[in-house]
Amino acid sequence: MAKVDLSTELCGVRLQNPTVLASGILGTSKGMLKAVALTGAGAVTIKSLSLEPLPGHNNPIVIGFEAGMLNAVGYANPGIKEGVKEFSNLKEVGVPVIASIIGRDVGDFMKVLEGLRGLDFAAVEVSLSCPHTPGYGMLAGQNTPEATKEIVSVVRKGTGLPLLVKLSPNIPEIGRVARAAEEAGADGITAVNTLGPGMLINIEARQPILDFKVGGVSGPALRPIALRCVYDIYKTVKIPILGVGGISTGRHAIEMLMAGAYAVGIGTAVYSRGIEVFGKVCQEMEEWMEANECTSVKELIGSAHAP
Amino acid sequence: MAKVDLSTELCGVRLQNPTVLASGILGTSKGMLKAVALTGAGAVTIKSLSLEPLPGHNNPIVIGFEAGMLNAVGYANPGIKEGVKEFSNLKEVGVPVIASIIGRDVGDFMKVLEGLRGLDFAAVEVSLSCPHTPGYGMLAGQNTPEATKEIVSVVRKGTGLPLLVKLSPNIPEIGRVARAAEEAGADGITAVNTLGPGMLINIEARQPILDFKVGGVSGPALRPIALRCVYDIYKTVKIPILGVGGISTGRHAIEMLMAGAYAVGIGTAVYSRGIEVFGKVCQEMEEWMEANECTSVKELIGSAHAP
Amino acid sequence: MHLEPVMMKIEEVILESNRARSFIFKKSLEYQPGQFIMLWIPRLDEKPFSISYHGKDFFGVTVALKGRFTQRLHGMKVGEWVGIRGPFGRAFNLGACPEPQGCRACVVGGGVGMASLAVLIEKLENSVVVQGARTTSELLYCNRFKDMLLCTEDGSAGTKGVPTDLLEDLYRHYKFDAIYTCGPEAMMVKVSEFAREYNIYMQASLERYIKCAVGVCGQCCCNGLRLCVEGPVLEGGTLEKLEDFGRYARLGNGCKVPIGTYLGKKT
Amino acid sequence: MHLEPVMMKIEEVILESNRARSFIFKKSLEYQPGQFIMLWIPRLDEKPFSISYHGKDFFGVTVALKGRFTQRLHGMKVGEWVGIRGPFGRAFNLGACPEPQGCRACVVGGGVGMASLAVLIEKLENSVVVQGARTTSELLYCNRFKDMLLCTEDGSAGTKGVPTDLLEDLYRHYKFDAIYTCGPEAMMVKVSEFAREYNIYMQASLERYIKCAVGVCGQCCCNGLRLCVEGPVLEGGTLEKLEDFGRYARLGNGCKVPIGTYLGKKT
Ligand SMILES: Cc1cc2nc3c(=O)[nH]c(=O)nc-3n(C[C@H](O)[C@H](O)[C@H](O)COP(=O)(O)OP(=O)(O)OC[C@H]3O[C@@H](n4cnc5c(N)ncnc54)[C@H](O)[C@@H]3O)c2cc1C
Ligand SMILES: Cc1cc2nc3c(=O)[nH]c(=O)nc-3n(C[C@H](O)[C@H](O)[C@H](O)COP(=O)(O)OP(=O)(O)OC[C@H]3O[C@@H](n4cnc5c(N)ncnc54)[C@H](O)[C@@H]3O)c2cc1C
Ligand SMILES: Cc1cc2nc3c(=O)[nH]c(=O)nc-3n(C[C@H](O)[C@H](O)[C@H](O)COP(=O)(O)O)c2cc1C
Ligand SMILES: Cc1cc2nc3c(=O)[nH]c(=O)nc-3n(C[C@H](O)[C@H](O)[C@H](O)COP(=O)(O)O)c2cc1C
Ligand code: FES
Ligand code: FES
Repeated sequence: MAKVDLSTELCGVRLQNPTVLASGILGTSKGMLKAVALTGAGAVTIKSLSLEPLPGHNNPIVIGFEAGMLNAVGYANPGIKEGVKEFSNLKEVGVPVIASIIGRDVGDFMKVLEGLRGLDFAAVEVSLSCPHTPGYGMLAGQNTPEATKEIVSVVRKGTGLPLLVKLSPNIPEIGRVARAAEEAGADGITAVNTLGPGMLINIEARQPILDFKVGGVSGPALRPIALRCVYDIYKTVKIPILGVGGISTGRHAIEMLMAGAYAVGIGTAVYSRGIEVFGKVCQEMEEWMEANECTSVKELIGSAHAP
Repeated sequence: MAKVDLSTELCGVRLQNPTVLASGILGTSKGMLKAVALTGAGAVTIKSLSLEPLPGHNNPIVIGFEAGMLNAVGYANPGIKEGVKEFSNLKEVGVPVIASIIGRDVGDFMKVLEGLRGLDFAAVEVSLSCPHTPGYGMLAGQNTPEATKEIVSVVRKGTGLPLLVKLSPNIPEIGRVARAAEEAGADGITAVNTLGPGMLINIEARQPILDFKVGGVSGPALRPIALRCVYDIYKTVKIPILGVGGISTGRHAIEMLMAGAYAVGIGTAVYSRGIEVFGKVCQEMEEWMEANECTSVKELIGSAHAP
Repeated sequence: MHLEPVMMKIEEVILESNRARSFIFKKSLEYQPGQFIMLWIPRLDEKPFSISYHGKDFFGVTVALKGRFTQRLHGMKVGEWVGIRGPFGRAFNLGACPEPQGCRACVVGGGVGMASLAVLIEKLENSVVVQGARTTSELLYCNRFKDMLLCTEDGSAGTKGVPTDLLEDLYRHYKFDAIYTCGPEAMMVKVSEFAREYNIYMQASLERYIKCAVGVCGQCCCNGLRLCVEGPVLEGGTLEKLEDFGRYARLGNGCKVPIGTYLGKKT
Repeated sequence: MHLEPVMMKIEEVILESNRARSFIFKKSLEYQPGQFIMLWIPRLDEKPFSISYHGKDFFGVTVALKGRFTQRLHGMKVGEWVGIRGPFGRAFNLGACPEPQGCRACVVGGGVGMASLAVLIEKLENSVVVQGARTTSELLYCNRFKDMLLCTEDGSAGTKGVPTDLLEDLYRHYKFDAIYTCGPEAMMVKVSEFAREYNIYMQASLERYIKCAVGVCGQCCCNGLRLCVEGPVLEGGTLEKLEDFGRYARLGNGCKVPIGTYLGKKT
């Protein structure tokens, strides 16, 4: 497999391969980050941290269905104070670690960034796009071009690390939101967060299954939407894109790169293919690239944008 | 199966059972409508008609993927003049036939409605929500609350038939759009049209597969989103809802009724389960209702809205 | 079956006639004679074609020059790539006639309709084949099917006239149990009338405008039937009741027009 | 396995002790001893419980009174419905000890930890069982496992003290090849130390806060392990290296706290 080079770069961060653990999947502890890195991920993202601890929603918070998964975790997290303890000495993880952060307002974001100072994160990901947590993301209107510009332009000053802004797929004109982030100083775009929200009902109980009733859609159902979002964003902005949504195979990852992503996030596939999904996807990419005389990831990025 | 009564009513139109052929699937000719009615549909909707003939997009216009289907038919249709010939003597179809119509502006809609006069349609469905046809629906901004109100209030005057307004799932605040339609005089809401748009790329060709590049997502991927939309709309408006999106089994249909639908549209499942899907879904509904001591559809409608 | 187009390399191009070329792909494909595939040229269009060559590890299509798409295809060379989706549709019913073993069948092809019949002919142990064309230069597979009977409208090869003129004599001579046909719809109408008169089992492969090929868009419908699912091969009994047969077809925008207009019309 | 909650009717309620009740469901369920299910009370919450009764066409859970959820559950009567998702997680390894057949195992249970061991005990041909509880009224399954050894902290039944006090004597007497344990983590730590010292194969079923139960949310993680997937049953060898074992656990919001705090804390 030596002939193929899977390494890539995302906002100046060098990755051994393009697979990245998406935020909120297993990223609750350094121990889990290590475990995921060992299975072959090129980088890992922590579960989003807020200023104060958040209990999250009651169970069920996750429910699988025939086309993917619904989740309403509700940003359960121990808050920045605990987070700082948890994520010390990140060098141990062995791959770049991205800090995902959330806030109700710029004040929150700035305080969280302050907390992160001195830790070994490789980049910061500002999530403005959760569809199921009151006071945050979509439910706080943070996913409009205007709000995005306002938040990012301030947050930008709060960190010297590469700054990724994570967008929602629920905005048809996502390109405009991406441009707003770029103009406000973002170094990259993470596209996308979960879709919807959606709902599933247990007909015997005559109740929505998720305790919060609705949750964000991820997995296969999200894949074509995420691809279109990345394709549109690639046309609108110059900064690199971390493509996330429904990726579970090497073919999916290559498709996302061709749409314009520099690296690919993987979340729900941890459920469908196990925690080893990162290594599997990398091997499948290598096999396809060899069979198709493609030697580097660079050749793939954006290659579906016909001249 | 005698004990169970599957009949329902939608804006004053009586249906033998709640399954309705969704617009754009097979509804191109009276012959196909008959064929679908024979397989057990409670009502059928014609492929949307516009004022002038539309060629639609080049092939591929439809592509299946692991979680559903992408389509960019582009409203190919022979226009109202041909349509009038095609859809004469609709009594032959044997079940109520709903006329789906589209337009670039209210003028279009009014002329199309004029053309329909004297034909035996049971209701009119105004589609303001196609995500992949320039000049129509989403791509003409018809899916905002404001545009919806403006169009519906005029169109309302153009027909004496029950008027359904078909909405897009791409608007998180879909409840507001539904209310706008209700206030403008709509008799019912059809929720939802396809999602997205989305994209799929053939990585060997390095090209989007659909010739139009993007298309609307339907089938399983859409199901939880459609359920949430219907659930929200049911909370916001009093007029009945035709719930459409990802339904392929009796359980799915019952789930949609519990979310608040009075009847359920079926489209993509014609592909996954065959044209006989309508009869199959009805039988599965009957079996469940018998097993759960539920004797009428009325008992199911909106029953997931806990007091 | 491929639900998404699979890119395949053109391994060989065969000049079949002055209007038709075959394109061979070295891939195995599950296929029954009578089915069709969708051939995709990215950023141009995707169109239906029958499979005219089929073996364990290869298959091919024979394409007649019509308009924009077939012109581009005819311009393609060995080594270039196209997408293949399918195969789709209902195949010819081989076990149809009374005693399948000794069953003798008659195959009637007209023009490029021969393409849909070629693999069928190879599968039938025992058949008599008639091909009709306008003139010699448009005849197909003459070397492939040595004892095929020919007729040309200008008499430049074989009998002067159309294949249906021969049916009566052929039947008296061969007493075949089944007729399979594909070609100009007018010809297929004649064949079906003949089969009905002599009460012979008959199947014809029809042509209508195909888009989705998976039975959802309704474009290909012929009265209540979807040509891409319930067809393209239909039985004589079905054709009898099919009002559109020999009369109407739909253009790409769904307009129902006389079959002649349809075939002529550039879309 | 049920990935979505399946509503099931409570067919029987058994009062096991003054703090614990069992709820029986007449449904068959694929299950291995040590696995757990998620029990859903719509519009309240969904929590993990071990299966403590299991037969061809029924299963049951034994629930100790803790807080909001278990209180509501204890209030439920025969005929009421709850949702069941699962079973999930890694089971006890029965074929683990040297000679499976004649293998003698020791099962050490504390408090409601007995619930996770009950079906295991029924499956082991040949085992010695010790249960510990604070006092007689909290002992479980005394009639179900007649020759189970008992100890209570207040001496009101069986030996006065905790099960681990007996291990040494038991081992001298029975020379068992494996130890399975579930109960207060402090007790399981002692058991694992004992097993290590005497080099006996050992497995313990741990408790951590479970949410998704399918290995995505990361809530249940214990250092690098997901208790809901790689656990809840872990081997002695794994436990040795598990820094959190006996020390730390995470609350529902992910805060890492001393195990004592975790067990006490209402969430
Ligand atoms: C089931 C089936 C099998 C076929 N098999 C063969 C074959 O083996 N060899 C062959 O040469 N041709 C075959 N055809 C016809 C072939 O699809 C058309 O000739 C081709 O699409 C012409 O495209 P064009 O752009 O070159 O011509 P255009 O200028 O686009 O059209 C010329 C004529 O071709 C027909 N046509 C155009 N588009 C379509 C379409 N999407 N579906 C059906 N007909 C269309 C119409 O009659 C039209 O009038 C088959 C058609 C069907 C339905
Ligand atoms: C794999 C596993 C198997 C279990 N099997 C059983 C059993 O067979 N019988 C039984 O009585 N109990 C069992 N438990 C513990 C049971 O889940 C808790 O006692 C129950 O959730 C308490 O909920 P509550 O609202 O009544 O109490 P709360 O007031 O919410 O909490 C009381 C204590 O219960 C624990 N707890 C609360 N929520 C959870 C949760 N979601 N996941 C794990 N622990 C939690 C915490 O230690 C908490 O301090 C098991 C736990 C796990 C992880
Ligand atoms: C259980 C779960 C929890 C998630 N939590 C977060 C989160 O805390 N922050 C965030 O930005 N995205 C979160 N996401 C979204 C994922 O990071 C990802 O954007 C989305 O799931 C699409 O990728 P996938 O289809 O590969 O899962 C979560 C997703 C899931 C399924
Ligand atoms: C091939 C195809 C064509 C469609 N054409 C139309 C249309 O012309 N007008 C319309 O209002 N909706 C159209 N739709 C949307 C469907 O009516 C339906 O709202 C959507 O597909 C969701 O339902 P489903 O998941 O059951 O397919 C089309 C959908 C498909 C798949
Ligand atoms: S081509 Fe779409 S239904 Fe046949
Ligand atoms: S409970 Fe979610 S990962 Fe274990």
